[in-house]
Amino acid sequence: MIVTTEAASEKKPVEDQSLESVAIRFVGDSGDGMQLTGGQFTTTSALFGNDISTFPDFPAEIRAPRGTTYGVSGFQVQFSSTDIHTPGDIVNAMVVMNPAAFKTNIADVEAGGIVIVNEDEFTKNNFKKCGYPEGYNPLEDEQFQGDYKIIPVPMSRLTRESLADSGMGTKDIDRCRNMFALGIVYWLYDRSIDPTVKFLTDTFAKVKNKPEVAEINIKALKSGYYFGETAELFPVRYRVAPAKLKKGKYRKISGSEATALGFVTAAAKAGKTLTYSGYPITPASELIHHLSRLKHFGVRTFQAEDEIAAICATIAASFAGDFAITGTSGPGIALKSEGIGLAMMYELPMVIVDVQRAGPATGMPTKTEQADLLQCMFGRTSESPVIIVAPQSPSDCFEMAIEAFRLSVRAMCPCIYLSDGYIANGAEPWLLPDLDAIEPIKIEHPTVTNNPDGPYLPYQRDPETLARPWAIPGTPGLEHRVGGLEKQDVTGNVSYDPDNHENMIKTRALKIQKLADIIPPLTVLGPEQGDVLLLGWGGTYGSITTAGNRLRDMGHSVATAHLRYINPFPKNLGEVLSAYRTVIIPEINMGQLRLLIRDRFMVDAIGINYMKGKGYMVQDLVNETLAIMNR
Amino acid sequence: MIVTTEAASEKKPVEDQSLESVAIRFVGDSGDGMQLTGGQFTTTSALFGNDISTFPDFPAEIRAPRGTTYGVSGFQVQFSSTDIHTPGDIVNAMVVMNPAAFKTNIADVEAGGIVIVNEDEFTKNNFKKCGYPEGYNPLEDEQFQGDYKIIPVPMSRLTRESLADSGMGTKDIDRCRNMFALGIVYWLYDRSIDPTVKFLTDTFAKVKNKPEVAEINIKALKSGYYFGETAELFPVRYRVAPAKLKKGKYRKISGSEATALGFVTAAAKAGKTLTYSGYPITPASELIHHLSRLKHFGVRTFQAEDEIAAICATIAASFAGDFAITGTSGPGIALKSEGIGLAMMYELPMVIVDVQRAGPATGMPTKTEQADLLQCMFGRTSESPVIIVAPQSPSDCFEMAIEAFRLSVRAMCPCIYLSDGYIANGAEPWLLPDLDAIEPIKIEHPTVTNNPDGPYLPYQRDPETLARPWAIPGTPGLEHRVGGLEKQDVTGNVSYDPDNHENMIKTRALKIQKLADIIPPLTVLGPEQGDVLLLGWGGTYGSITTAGNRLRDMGHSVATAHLRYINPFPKNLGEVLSAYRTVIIPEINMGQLRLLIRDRFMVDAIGINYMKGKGYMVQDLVNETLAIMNR
Amino acid sequence: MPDTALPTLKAKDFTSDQDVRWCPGCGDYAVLTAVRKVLPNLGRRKEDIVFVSGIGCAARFPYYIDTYGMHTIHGRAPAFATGLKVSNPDLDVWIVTGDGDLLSIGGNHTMHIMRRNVDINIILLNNKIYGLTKGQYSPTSELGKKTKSTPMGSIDYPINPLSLAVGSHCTFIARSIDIDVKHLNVVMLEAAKHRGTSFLEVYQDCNIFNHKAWFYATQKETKAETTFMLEHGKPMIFGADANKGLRFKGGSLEVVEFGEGTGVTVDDLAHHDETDRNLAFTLSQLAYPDFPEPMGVIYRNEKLESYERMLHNQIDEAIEKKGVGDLHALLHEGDTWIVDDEE
Amino acid sequence: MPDTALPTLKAKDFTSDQDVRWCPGCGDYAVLTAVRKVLPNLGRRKEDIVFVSGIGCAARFPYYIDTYGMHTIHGRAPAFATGLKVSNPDLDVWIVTGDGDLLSIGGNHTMHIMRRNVDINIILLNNKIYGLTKGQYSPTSELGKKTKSTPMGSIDYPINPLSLAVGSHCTFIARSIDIDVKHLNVVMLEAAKHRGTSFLEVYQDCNIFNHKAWFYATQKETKAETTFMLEHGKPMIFGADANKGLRFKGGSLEVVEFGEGTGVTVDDLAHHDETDRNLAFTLSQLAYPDFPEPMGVIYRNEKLESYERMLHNQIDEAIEKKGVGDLHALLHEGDTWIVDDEE
Ligand SMILES: Cc1ncc(C[n+]2csc(CCOP(=O)(O)OP(=O)(O)O)c2C)c(N)n1
Ligand SMILES: Cc1ncc(C[n+]2csc(CCOP(=O)(O)OP(=O)(O)O)c2C)c(N)n1
Ligand code: SF4
Ligand code: SF4
Ligand SMILES: [Mg+2]
Ligand SMILES: [Mg+2]
Repeated sequence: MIVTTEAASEKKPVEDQSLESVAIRFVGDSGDGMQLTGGQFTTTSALFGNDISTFPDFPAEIRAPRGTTYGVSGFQVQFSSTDIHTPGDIVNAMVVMNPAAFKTNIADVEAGGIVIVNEDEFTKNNFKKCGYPEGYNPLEDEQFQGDYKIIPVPMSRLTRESLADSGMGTKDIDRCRNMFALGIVYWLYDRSIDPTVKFLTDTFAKVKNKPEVAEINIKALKSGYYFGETAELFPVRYRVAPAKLKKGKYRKISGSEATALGFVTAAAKAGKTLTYSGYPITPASELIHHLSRLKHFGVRTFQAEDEIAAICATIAASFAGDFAITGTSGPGIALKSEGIGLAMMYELPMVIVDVQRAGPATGMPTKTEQADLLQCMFGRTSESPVIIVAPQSPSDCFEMAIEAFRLSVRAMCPCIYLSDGYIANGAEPWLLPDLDAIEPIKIEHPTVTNNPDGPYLPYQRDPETLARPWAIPGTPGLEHRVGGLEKQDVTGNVSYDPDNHENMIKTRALKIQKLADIIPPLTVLGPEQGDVLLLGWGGTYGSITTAGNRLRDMGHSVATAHLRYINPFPKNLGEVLSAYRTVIIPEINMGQLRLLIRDRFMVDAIGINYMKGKGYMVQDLVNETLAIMNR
Repeated sequence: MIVTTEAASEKKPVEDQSLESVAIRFVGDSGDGMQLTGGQFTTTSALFGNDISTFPDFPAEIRAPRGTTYGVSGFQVQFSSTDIHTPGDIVNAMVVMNPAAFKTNIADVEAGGIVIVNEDEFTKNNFKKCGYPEGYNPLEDEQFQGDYKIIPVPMSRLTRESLADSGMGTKDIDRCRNMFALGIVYWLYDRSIDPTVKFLTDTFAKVKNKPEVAEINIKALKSGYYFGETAELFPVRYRVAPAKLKKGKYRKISGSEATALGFVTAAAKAGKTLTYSGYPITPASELIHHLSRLKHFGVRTFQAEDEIAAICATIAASFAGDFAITGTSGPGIALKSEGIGLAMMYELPMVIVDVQRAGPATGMPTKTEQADLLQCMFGRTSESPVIIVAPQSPSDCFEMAIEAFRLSVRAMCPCIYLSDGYIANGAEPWLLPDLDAIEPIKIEHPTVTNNPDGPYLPYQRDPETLARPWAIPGTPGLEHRVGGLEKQDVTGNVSYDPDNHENMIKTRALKIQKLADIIPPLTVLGPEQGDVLLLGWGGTYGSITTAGNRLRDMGHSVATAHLRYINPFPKNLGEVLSAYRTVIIPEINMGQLRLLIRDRFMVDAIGINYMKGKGYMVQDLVNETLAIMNR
Repeated sequence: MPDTALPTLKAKDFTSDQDVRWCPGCGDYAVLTAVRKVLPNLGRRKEDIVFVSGIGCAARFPYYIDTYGMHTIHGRAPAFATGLKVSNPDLDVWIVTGDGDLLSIGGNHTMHIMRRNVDINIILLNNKIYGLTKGQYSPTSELGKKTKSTPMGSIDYPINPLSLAVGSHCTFIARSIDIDVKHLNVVMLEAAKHRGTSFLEVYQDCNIFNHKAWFYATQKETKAETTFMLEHGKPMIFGADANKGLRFKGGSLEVVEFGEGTGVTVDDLAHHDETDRNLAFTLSQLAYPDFPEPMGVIYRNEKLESYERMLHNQIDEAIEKKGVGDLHALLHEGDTWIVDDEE
Repeated sequence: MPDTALPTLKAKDFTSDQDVRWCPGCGDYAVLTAVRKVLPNLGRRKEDIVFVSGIGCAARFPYYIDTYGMHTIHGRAPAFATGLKVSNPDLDVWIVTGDGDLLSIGGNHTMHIMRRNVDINIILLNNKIYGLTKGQYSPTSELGKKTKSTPMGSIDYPINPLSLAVGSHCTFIARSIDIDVKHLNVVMLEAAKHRGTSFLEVYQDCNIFNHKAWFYATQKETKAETTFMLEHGKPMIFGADANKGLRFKGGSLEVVEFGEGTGVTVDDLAHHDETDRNLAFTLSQLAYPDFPEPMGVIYRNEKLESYERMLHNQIDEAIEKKGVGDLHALLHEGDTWIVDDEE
């Protein structure tokens, strides 16, 4: 069905319809401001009280030539009146700014879904740029007309017209088209435009000191909104009621932001200073961007010459007594391997953030994946275990960032914080924590020697945790040397003694296993025993949880559980696994957690493994699980 | 018992005694030339027809201050009239050049074993240097006198006396003490001194043009031999008959040499040129030392600025059409991870040698270990499988080096050649292969395009092997670009297509699995089914095989098998595993092969895991196996 | 040495079938055009040319040139280029990549390829920013640069790429500007002809994240005052009226006016000597706003043999001395013994 | 600024309990002695000093000094040192390591720490060989060096560490010799006092694998002809009879005889100016056998703020502007909304 402006002007009465949730996607050229548009829609919906979940999808190119398919940028948000965990499998409504975006995204829209199109960009020239055959106009394709509610709007023209007397140049005016589109969507879903008006005023008028830019954007936004109202393109208007979230104060937060806040909080809870060393890499760079703005929290950021320098500086900062962090993505982890191995030998605390992206090699840098788990477990010479934690959602990043430091400090061992592009870039509502309720992190730097009769003993361990003391430069009497050669336990001297070597190898592993005593047990959603356990980790939390709900709704005995602690595993993991006839492990890799589980627990776990540079569709997970159950 | 020269001069008649095999160890200061001495004894024994197996044990220090325990250098050789696989668990005879060497090595000598000591070095000053308490002389310790046949010989004095009129300086003369000691041992085991005389002449007189040095060394050697004969220190003289080895021509070979020869042979068999790029690191440097001497074989060696440059140059050399190799040890593999991942994406053939050493981090660089297996399997971002082979003994290096290239070229995928310090430095007799019997390695560089109507298709695969074609610069019409971004199958263009990504991930893994079709099945020594399978890989071959023999001799149903192909595994591995009630995997790591086996075959394999920087004692393996069997 | 057997190639013969994906207005386009124009003039066959890059916007370069190409990993292009030449010295190898790639993560390989004098050409597209990762400062960014990772301004003193190249004993060093197409072509041709490592820094505009970084040197109104053209043996003159020049003062250079009424003549000015490494260093240090910045060939040393030639010479020499290696003899070398049936 | 509250320390206070494990006769011993002697003169507390090294014989250094110490990984000492200073600018940080470590695998970090002007001291123990891995050539080995990995001689033109340091804009550059204990002490003290990166190259003899590499510069008979001592503001004179000197010729230096009968006076000679970077480059290029090699302080620039100070200044400034960060406010920043009971 193609809804034309003409058709709309027949003035059918506009109905209201309530929906539980809606997934909407904004797509256009990289220069079209789709990320900002989607972000605004998300904030507004969050402020309205919906539960939200987002998925931005950038191209690898910064700003590829306009109109090409590889220059398409997208932003999807699901907003809901119930608890949701994913940005939605299928798009209910899509805003399309040009043919390239149409071409690359249309297949994801549900049958009968709304597609609002900037028809002014659907020109011959643009069809050619994105590779449509000559003479073909997708808007005229009957197949599409049958499948979707396509609503062409001459957005470019209308925006220009509405801003004609602003006195601004065409280039600036054309940049407001996204706000015009957003206005339409706000009207369609009955949202207030106020938060965006405030945002535009704050950003352009206050921070960038360009009030005229704020003005035309606001005007375009309003024009779009009024256009929606007056043009009556839509026979219905949709309402999505606020969600019944847990009581409290909320904000929208992305994984990157939550991680930064978590680290700052961890440092505050320990009375420590943060030092972040990193080298830019997508999608981890956001972390240094956030932290470098927190200098008034004493946070030091060091943009190193490469990833190797960054891990080395991090180790040194830890030796000097800071809460030290380095962050990167897969290729950077590879470069840091040697350094991480040394950090483990030094037995110093620090956090190494890996925001996974689709590999291997350079791979698809702007896409997500979960395939660095085994690299993080084993990617170092010899036996070099480190702690590994993995946040499961954007807001969970806050807690796991704190946990990373808590564990690292307790065991005096580096901790890898294994996030991914999906979590880091995604956003959801975050129930603001009560800072006072967060346990302090206890740090004790020794100030007097543990060996009055001789040199200080840097490897004399705490009998409970097996951690060595963290004596820092500046402390008189505790001068000592650390090094990567095998060291004698207790004294820390270089040692080639065979038995000591074996003992040290075992001790370094045991320290980590002992952390299982203080990490929370794995919790299960659904039946405590039964047919199937869907076990996951990391960014697939949303889809697995939703799939579990759906399967239980269908009457199946399916539980879900999500591992946020990977090395060590929660103590009760073996027990949990043994309570189900079948264990299924969905991962965006070829079966990496599955390998660890099979080895450790001799459980014949089955994998659901997708590697498409993006998260699971809930429905695919449901179908695959059913297929396994019916084998 | 302490045998003094006086005692000997009582002229008891010298008996002859036949032994099946003897393990002898030469120990002294790094400056004492023990490696050369041991090497000479080995060559002589090999030429005599014994089976041999050696284990050199260097200190990490180049030449630590004389007389310190950390400056002790050792060389152990077992020579035998039967087929042997290890340098021996227990030392039957030891030559000791100073107190530090005595202190660090005496415990390894069998009860009643012969200990020939250079008593001139057993001075107060030297006792202090190696940390013996004041006033203590180990040669006077009754405990030791009871445990061993200690034979003090004033080697320094006798050497000086015998060379007094050589006209050479004391420093040069003192350097001949090791030859004096060797002479004694030659007499004791009834070996000819001729091979060593020839060696000394060749090395010093011919190559280094110092005939006077050759002369004094030869004289010292003879003096030692005659001293053995005339002083009659020993009531018996031992004979070890030649071994019944397979018919053919033999030479003694170390793992490093065999690897170099294997690579040169592989290149010759393929009509290719070798390019080796590496950065020095113990114990891998030997490889560049050997290969850089083979320039007349067209071999190019490039000492790069670091390991990263070396892997990158190797990839480029492969792109340019060479048989390209890089070699390193664990820390270097860590640095090469990113490059290996790229090589895998490029789908180019090359061999990456990892001569494992004891880690983690810098660890104990001169000691051996098998703990890089998982690093080699998984130490790269995302899913980046590569081929892995592992030689099992010094002479096996030759064949596996050829196999590495054969597989790499067939699948167009990098191959890691996983050796270790024990294999690389160890030596054994090598039955010289019939060069004509070695299968040629077929290489086809395309010369005409596979797509006459458009650009060349660098990723159009061979349907059988899934390998892509290896088109090289210089070939007109096949110009193409390789890169680390995900590529479209067939065209090789950059692609962000989700399905293509998954397909490429799977194809790259499948290519490797398909090699299982052409690799030999795993062979088993011992019963084809039964109680226990001892499964190993790499440098533990000798001890596991010997332990298996011993256990079967004791009447147990124990088989052994050794994996030389690790990715992919031999096709029949699952079948072999299932034929035994218990699978035991001894490894010099914490259970790395075991993890792969448990995951893949759901076999509850049990590990015997030592991490002492050295190989297994056969007897320990036997005992541990029995303990597991009796559980 | 144009080879008459060579087909006559045109810029479009070096144009691959891939769409160019840089941002509109990016300075990389101009350099791409220049390279495509220079390549046909080298007397080389297409199939003997390899373009190598690391990672970054600039590093996409190889995809757009229809020769052999390697888009490698971040910072390592020089190591790949070295491998290519070790393996096949007859290839014509080009590195085209960005300031972050070549000088931040890749600085060591850059320094080593230069000091080894591997016979390749490096084109540095210096936009003083990290383009591909969306706008962090780079090692050539000026002190105080405000970027996403340095909201209060960067605190790293920038690298001077030319000084570093001189310090690394690079044997050909030059500089040009993206939009000065003619100069770029000329200098690039000189770089290409050099036997040994050539290094060409190109001031390149990143239209998105560092627009106008080079405006002082590229704008008609200012460039005569802020830059000057080097010519071997010629005096160093600049200024809109060509009345200013550089004169030696000890080992350094100073700005002077010359000509009528100044008491300074052209002959008093420093004359460029491409073969003088000390002068090259001094020139590399001249920086806006205190000095005009030199453009063109700063240093050239044609006397040193390239790394790969020496490597292959050793192989030839070894073969000459020992004969072509005999594999059977090699295997049977040293002490051998025979085990025969009876035993 | 000697702090009167400081205990008076002696060389032996800086001697750790570890046995020194270098080969007998190794040049590293002399440098160790010098360092132990210099440290008590810096007015620093033992516990505020950190020695950092990479891997190699030289890199064992930290074990032998009784301060805090880090024996790290091959080539990365400068990155560790930077991390220490970022974290705690009050530490006195020393890097002591070898030519392979600092210039082969570690060249990039070396260059970056120098250009950032991190306030640390680098002592390069240059023995022109890889000691610990048993004698392969290093990046400072002379062309044609025969070693285990280069049986026909090396084919890499060596790096000139001083030129590279100048090209990297290091702010203090000096050179000395292991066995010239007095000179070594003096120069080391100057290096230690410098605020910013100081780089001291020490000619060090590897007794085992490259013995006598520096004989020309260390032997009584030759050293007056092959080396000369730099002094700020003083003419450059050398020779057993102190009758030779260096004179400017364009931007370069030439050897001349001076004094009676030569027509050249002391005043004609080039005078050393530590603050002239161009001169520093020219000096760094002087090499045996064509020139005597300069010893002492080649370059010194005390005007630039160090990296870590600027970093901490920004933090102070941020706090001044925004007040000490309030965590609660940070968390509650931006748009928030409240979900209350009823819903
Ligand atoms: C190992 C690694 N680290 C970091 C990155 C991320 N990265 C890609 S390009 C780049 C820098 C780009 O800057 P530059 O080299 O100046 O090129 P430009 O984009 O400005 O042309 C970085 C940091 C990467 N791809 N790989
Ligand atoms: C990653 C890595 N690569 C290689 C090595 C081996 N290695 C140790 S020290 C060294 C070079 C030593 O030379 P130099 O730095 O000159 O120090 P020296 O021993 O001469 O004092 C090398 C290559 C290593 N330890 N780690
Ligand atoms: S981001 Fe800058 S450098 Fe990169 S393509 Fe765009 S304009 Fe060019
Ligand atoms: S090998 Fe050379 S540098 Fe190393 S300790 Fe021995 S003499 Fe010194
Ligand atoms: Mg750049
Ligand atoms: Mg050295």
